[in-house]
Amino acid sequence: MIDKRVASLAEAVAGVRDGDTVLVGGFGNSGVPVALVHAVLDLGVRDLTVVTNNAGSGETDIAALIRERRVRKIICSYPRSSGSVWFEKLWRAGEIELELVPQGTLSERMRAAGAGLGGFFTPAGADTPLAEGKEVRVIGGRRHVFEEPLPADVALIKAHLADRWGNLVYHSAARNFGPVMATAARVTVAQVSAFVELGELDPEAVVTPGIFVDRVVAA
Amino acid sequence: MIDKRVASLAEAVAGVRDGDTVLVGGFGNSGVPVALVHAVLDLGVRDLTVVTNNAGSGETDIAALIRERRVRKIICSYPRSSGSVWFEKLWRAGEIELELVPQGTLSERMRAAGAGLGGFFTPAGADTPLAEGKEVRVIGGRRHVFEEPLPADVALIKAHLADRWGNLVYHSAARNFGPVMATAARVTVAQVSAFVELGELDPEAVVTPGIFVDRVVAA
Amino acid sequence: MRLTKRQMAARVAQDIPDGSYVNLGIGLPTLVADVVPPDREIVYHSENGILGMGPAPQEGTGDPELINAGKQLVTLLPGGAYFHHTDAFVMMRGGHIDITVLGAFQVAANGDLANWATDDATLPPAVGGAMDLAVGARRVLVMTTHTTRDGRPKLLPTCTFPLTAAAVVHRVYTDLAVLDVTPDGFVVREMVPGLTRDELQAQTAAPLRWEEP
Amino acid sequence: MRLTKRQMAARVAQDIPDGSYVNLGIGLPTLVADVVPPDREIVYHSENGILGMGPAPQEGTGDPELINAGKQLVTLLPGGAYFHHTDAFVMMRGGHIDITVLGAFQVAANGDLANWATDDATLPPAVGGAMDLAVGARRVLVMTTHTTRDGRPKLLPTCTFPLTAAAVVHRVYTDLAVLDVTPDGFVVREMVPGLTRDELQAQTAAPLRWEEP
Repeated sequence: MIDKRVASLAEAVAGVRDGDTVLVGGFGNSGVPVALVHAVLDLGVRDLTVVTNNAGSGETDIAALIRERRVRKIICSYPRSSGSVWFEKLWRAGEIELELVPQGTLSERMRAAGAGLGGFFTPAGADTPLAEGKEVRVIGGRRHVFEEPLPADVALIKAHLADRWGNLVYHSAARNFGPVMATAARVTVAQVSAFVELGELDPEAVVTPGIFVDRVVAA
Repeated sequence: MIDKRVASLAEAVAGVRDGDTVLVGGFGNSGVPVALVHAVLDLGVRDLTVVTNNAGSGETDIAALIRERRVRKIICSYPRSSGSVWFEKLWRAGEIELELVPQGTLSERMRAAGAGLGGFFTPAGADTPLAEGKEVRVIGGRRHVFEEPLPADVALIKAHLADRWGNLVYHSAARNFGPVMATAARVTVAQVSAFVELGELDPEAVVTPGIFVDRVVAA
Repeated sequence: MRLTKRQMAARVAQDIPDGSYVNLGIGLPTLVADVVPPDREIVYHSENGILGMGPAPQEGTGDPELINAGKQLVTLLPGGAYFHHTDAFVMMRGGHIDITVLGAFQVAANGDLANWATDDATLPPAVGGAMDLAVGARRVLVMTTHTTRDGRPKLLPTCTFPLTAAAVVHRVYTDLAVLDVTPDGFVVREMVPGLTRDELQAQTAAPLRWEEP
Repeated sequence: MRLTKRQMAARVAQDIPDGSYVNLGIGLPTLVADVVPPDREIVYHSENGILGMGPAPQEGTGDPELINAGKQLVTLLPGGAYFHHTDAFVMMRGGHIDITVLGAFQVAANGDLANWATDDATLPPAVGGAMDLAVGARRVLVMTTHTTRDGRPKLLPTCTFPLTAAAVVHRVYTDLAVLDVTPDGFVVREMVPGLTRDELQAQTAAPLRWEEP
């Protein structure tokens, strides 16, 4: 029998290791899997590469991971915010590496990894410093830059409801990066508001089918 | 005010011209926009390039377009079926051109067009005759073939319900190519079972947001 | 006189036709939604997966996860829909957004846009969705003050800051003028009352031309 | 003796663990679903956008749009979901399907698979989703008669028909044997009772090796 529900946050993030690449859902404070990120913090793992849209804010979740020097490198589109104090501090001190990726390219690179593609050409960024060192090709009269897939060891995402097969639905704009991150990681873990019985989710409205999900935890 | 509903099939397909590339949804007999295809047949346009998974069956819809010599070229993954009599007849006579594309590459090429990408590398087909004449590149130790976007003039799709903004939901496996085709064409036309008032579709469950849809007709 | 921010927004709003799909950049451009004539039905898109975005909720109400690209609370109108980030960028990069209104540090006479990075190396770089939007929207409108706070021109022969995208801007709305980017460079379509051509040119590093609209 | 189709399917079914995500190719492989032990919960995937596919509906009932890749009517189990074609192929090409069971015209000793085109040029070519599935599934099982109807071997040193994909097959189930594709070529794991090694080799063009499983 398939049952992807786990009883504790510790179980949910078991197996995350030093040096892992970790996808973390969320856009600003919307859709961040706060409980899962703190569970990873509690694990004590280091040298993480964290892929997420923003670089944390205040003292919690991603900012806490950065503050505690667990993050060797962050891959994101917008690390700056009024509260991104810890990221900026470590970045100025040269203690954290930043790979800046246009937001659409960030989600598309994860999609390519999840979709088994070898990379793609995008016009976004092709005429900018972010294309430096990358292959640029004129396609249909327009410059495009080649971007590689971005696969990961673990994805931590937040959803609304899950069943025991791991089918997920989300809540409003908290959906953001969850569905694509779920496809791109070797192990995908979702924190959800509640579990429902198998068959309760409308098959027409499931957003992330369970095939992309390994563990779900209520938090 | 936005109102994408049109009153007749003729209005729905108005503007389709000789030489157009037309995407036609459906997989086997599931999800085929039969009424829209017959409306295009009634228009009398010729030299069409039709992109669809199968090459029609029996005497209706796509098979009728082929029988009436309206299709110069078909781009599909699986033109053969027990009923694909007209396609096979014209193909043997050299009267219709066939571009055979692996099914995943077919939908991904349409997605690339809809997503504004310049193309992608896929392992599917890289070691086969379907890669002949195409760029092959080893990525991560595996051969990949470069595939180009497949944009179109018109997409004809079938959905279940629509509102006046053109938001669509589908019915079971009739969804198939509809959502991706809607993104890839200059003009997307959907035939639906019924219209609903704006706000009746659950915003969490809209499958094709109206931004991808130009006209909807009840048929 | 100079236009206020709200007057600038109202001028931009005039050029947004009924039925448009629109993405408003963070900051100044978000004002546009407040001043679009009420008889026009506009569908606002947000990069984090929203179409049919409505105004901010009443103080103390609202869904904390329902935010716009600027991380402000918003609402969803009837007919709106949620989707994931990758689909949001299919819309942006794929030519499905009719109009985007963006802020700018610099705009060049050929339509080059610089709106994500300055030459201040003490700030970590941050780009967000600006590049995808700039290359992908059908029409790119820029809304900006005509000069920087310390009076330096923002409309230049070529940008000196890193580009967001090349040759993408269609029209620029400033507190002094409305200018189109044409094959012959900036063409002034409108100026605020009382401003002379020489005065406008003096605040613009790129050469200006005048044509009737 | 030779295994019947149903016996072959039952042998394949033994190797499908509880909880697997499985895509069954059209034709012979679809039989596997009928003989999987009932205590195993298997999620069947169909390329046209279904996960959690159930058996055929009762005669005269069923949703005419709810079909499998072979265009036969099917049902949806509780927990199943619908999605669009592009997402269906994300699952297939992206390594999310645990096991696929495919038919074959030919399999080579290095795991090359030919299952979409023969040398018959009078038939229009047709490929469907075979290539995506063959390159993308984590484990590719082939289920086929050991030889063609006219007795020619299907397990060859190299394929003579156009490839579906190179070096992808993990295991082959025939009516005579179960064989693994290894770096040293085909290794026979099981044979039907009464068959000798020489008899099996005589019906196989590729050299065979025997190892205990």
